[in-house]
Amino acid sequence: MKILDVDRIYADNNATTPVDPKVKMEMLPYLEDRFGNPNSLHTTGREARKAVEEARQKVAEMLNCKAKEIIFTSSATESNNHAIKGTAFARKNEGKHIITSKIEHKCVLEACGWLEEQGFEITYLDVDKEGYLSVEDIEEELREDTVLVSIMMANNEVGTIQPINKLARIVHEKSNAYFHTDMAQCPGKMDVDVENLGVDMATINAHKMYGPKGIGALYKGQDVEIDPLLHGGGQEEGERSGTENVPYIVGFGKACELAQKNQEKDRLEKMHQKFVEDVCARIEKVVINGPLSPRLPGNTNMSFIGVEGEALVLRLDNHGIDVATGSACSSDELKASHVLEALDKGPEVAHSSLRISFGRFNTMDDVDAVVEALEKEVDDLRSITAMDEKGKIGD
Amino acid sequence: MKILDVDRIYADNNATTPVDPKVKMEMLPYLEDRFGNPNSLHTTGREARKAVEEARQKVAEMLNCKAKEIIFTSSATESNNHAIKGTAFARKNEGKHIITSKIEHKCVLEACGWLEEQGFEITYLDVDKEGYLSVEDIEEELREDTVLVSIMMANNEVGTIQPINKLARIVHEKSNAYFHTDMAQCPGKMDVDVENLGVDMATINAHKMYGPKGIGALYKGQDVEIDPLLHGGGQEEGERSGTENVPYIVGFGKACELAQKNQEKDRLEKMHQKFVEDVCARIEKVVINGPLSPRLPGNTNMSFIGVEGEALVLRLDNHGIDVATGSACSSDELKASHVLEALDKGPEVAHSSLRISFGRFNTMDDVDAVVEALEKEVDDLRSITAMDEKGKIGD
Amino acid sequence: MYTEKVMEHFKNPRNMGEIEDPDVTSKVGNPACGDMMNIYLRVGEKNNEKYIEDIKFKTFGCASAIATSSVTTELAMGKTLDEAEEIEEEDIAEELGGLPKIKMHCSNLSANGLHEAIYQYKKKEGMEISEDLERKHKIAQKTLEKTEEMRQEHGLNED
Amino acid sequence: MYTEKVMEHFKNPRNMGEIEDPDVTSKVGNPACGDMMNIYLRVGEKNNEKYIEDIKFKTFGCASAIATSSVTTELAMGKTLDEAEEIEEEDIAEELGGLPKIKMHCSNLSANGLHEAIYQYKKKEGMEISEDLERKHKIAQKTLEKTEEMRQEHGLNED
Ligand SMILES: Cc1ncc(COP(=O)(O)O)c(C=O)c1O
Ligand SMILES: Cc1ncc(COP(=O)(O)O)c(C=O)c1O
Repeated sequence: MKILDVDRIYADNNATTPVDPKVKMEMLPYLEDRFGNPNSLHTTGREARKAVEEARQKVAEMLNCKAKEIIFTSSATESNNHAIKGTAFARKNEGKHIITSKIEHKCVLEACGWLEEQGFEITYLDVDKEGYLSVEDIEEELREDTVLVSIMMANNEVGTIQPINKLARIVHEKSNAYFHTDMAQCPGKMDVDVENLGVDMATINAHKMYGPKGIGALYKGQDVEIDPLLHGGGQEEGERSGTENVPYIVGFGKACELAQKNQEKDRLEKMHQKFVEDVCARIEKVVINGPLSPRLPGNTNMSFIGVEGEALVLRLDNHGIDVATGSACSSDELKASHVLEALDKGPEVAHSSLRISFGRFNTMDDVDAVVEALEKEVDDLRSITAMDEKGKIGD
Repeated sequence: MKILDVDRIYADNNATTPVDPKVKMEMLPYLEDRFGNPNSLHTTGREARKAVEEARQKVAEMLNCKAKEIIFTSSATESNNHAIKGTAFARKNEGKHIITSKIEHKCVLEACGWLEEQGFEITYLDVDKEGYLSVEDIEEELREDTVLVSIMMANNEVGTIQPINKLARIVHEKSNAYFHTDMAQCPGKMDVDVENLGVDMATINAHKMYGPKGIGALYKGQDVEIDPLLHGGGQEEGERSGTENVPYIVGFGKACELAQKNQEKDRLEKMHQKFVEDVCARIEKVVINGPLSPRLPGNTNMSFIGVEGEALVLRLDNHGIDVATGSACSSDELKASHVLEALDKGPEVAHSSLRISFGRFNTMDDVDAVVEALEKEVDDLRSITAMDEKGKIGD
Repeated sequence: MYTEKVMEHFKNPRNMGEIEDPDVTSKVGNPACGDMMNIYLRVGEKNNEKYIEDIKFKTFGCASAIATSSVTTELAMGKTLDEAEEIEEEDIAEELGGLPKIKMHCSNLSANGLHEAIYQYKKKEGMEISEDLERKHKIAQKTLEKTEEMRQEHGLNED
Repeated sequence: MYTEKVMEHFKNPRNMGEIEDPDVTSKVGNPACGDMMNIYLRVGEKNNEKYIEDIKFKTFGCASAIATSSVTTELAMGKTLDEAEEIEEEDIAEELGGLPKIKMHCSNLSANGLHEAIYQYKKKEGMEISEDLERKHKIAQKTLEKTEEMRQEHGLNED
């Protein structure tokens, strides 16, 4: 992390990433004298337009699509809502059935939940204990009136990677449904070539790839027609209205350029491997959540039986280490994460889970430091836990 | 404009404003080491959360409401879509009728248009030649099943100010409808105290008030219940999901603080007055669009008969002056602006209109320079126009 | 959004203004679309053929309308009437290095104006009028009718 | 989100661990909610009244659960059983300077654990049990039953 002026170890890159200083530098002029509205006719506006279109080109290059197939949005949440609700409303006369999975990000699940209230029908596919869904299940659930299948590429909690290319092909062979994939976690770590993947729509955002928080994009193939989510002045070819966030769009473009150059898969996978090996060598009763490999590069999710996730996060915080709990203990309901629940490993595992996600600015030294701190705190919390190694209470 | 490093005269502040350097300075740390996700438990995340909540407090202070009544969005477009569609879907069992006006921003009109496709019924109120709507019209159109009235506070093209307080009172007296107002153009120039105004919801955004482009807010009274537009992880108390745009939220907070301190009404009104006087003294056949006074401080909209708006914008551009045309000549349809059309002054006036909007960084010297350049270019374009002073063609 | 050539013609339009005592004047366009144009022609004769000795324009319109008017007169200048009749929308746009899609109607308008002037001249002189030119004349008339309607609906000087 | 006092108790929990040979042990909570707690009591007698001579806890739970466990034992230590019976959720939250709303159930759980331990002791010793304590015992039992259900549904060691 020495590239940034912080003395903490940040190992929560799946939640958000630092902004790469190169990205920040690119953005700054647009927060200063290049402040124009790209929709203005005058020079100040035309400069901004140029910057937006150049950035669009860079995003398109990363995804291997046409520039006009990129719609800038405010987040992956918006991109997912747009793809899902936009399809639902545009195709409601063809059918009202949508297929997704139980381990999608909340923004997919909640958008679908809202559509259910509006009279749409959603199938939520099960996954196995490692988070994989079954190709046969999708085939079985496809119907005449299925208008959309939305399946994420790599899960943000447990790192499971779905065979998107294969799924998209089957969906297209057997139905008229659009295929959308949420690949917010993937750029810079996996193949995000939408032509290779064969998808109709794909979601990404900047703040998982060393860009700023508050800008996302939806890839939408040129023949795909969906309703806008934000109606208005007609920006983004009428697909998404609202004055363009020029500085962030420029930053997003730069982030895509950097992600293309620095494929970090190998480095991140090595960190993950060392981390898992060291933890398992030094700490007992550890359960790995999600597949061992391949998985989302840099992502690790493990349960330290008997140690509640939030407690462990806060203990590590005292060591200056930032990681995440897999359990949504701080959300409104006191439930374990819906993803870990879908993996069906029991609440003891779910509530003991910790997500460690390394990124561009982590080093092998960080891995060592996290293992060190983990060993100490897991030991300590286990000495006061009311749960034995079998997940039973007390004594 | 010398506070910014540009040698142009920017007089298009109703399209977007420069970012105040003080706002930028406040944002920078959050693009650097304070990059945390406010939803994270760890220190890096908690720092970000604190920044977001402090900014929310500042926005609330400007609007004189509770912090929890502020929902951060990505733009005024999103705030308006959220208020309108959110009300429509939340109250669809109570009624499906919405009232708005013909001179609202496109994002209000297009959101309403989409709702019409979904089976809602919209009344678009007429305005008079100065852009005022009639209180009696609203009263007449209110129905049992009216669930929302959305009327903008100050028009962004012709500057007309509606008596929001009075309208809201009548709507509340005579119906159960929510009252929403788009006041994107108003902070720092007009009273935006939502308690005084008596509205249920209000839209603002940062980039019309010297903050960044890509962040907005919706004030929503605590008893007002509407559906979310962006479903997901439950941020903003579940009202608007998506990882918070921390840097921009911080900047928006600062911009609100500055707007409260620097009420610029008087200064901007003086500029407008001098500008209109000088133009009318030096150039013939000028039509003022919108009321003379009071109007949105800093906004001027005038038609130079016989001179098409876009041509004049581009000629002024050569003088290093940024202004806007009132006509939407660059939009997909080759129509005059819907606002000028609603004022019903004829296409010749509509297509000849120019919007000049002064702001925080303009000086009286800028006013002089714009008048000077205008005189020259209006003369020149009139010498080749095919329209005579009566708006007739040729000879 | 505009090519350099468009901006150049917009800044320094060629052949602008009126011809005193022209042989013929055409009027096309309508204010609802925001574009109106007059074309003034002086016709000469060379080798037994009528040709455009002088051409000028006046335009109310956007940058693109002014630039297309300018380049249209440039293209037409010196051509025989029959040659000038064949100058089409695409030729004008091409000459300018292209136009934004929504501005293509501007080059159409100036082609219209030119054809209408030629039509008026041929009619006045009792020359033969091709079917194609007749069709073009009808289009030009249509744009004008709309103008009259508009004027009646609103009336400019009310305000 | 947490007060300093919560964080302090979380970092340095008081009275944690087990009492060797306790007079009584209570178990409350269920893993579905992510919180489980054991309370260990040693009961003494002073001025003819039973009082809490020693109290320890073990907790599986979030920072808030650990902090409330810690402060509950601190509040109970040295009190007579009847006094300790009256320690309620609100007292615990107050002692910690407040808890986030969604974490209030954690202080409820540790009050539960304390009351259940007192119930068990009183029952074992044949002491009189108030209606209120009986009610609290029922609640504590409920949380445990859920745990058993959960375990049967899943089974931890499959994976
Ligand atoms: C897979 C996935 N989809 C969607 C999102 C939502 O991103 P945002 O909160 O930026 O809208 C995230 C990040 O939280 C994610 O990991
Ligand atoms: C009155 C009004 N409402 C809404 C908007 C939309 O703002 P944005 O494009 O930032 O969403 C604008 C600005 O264009 C406006 O002036």
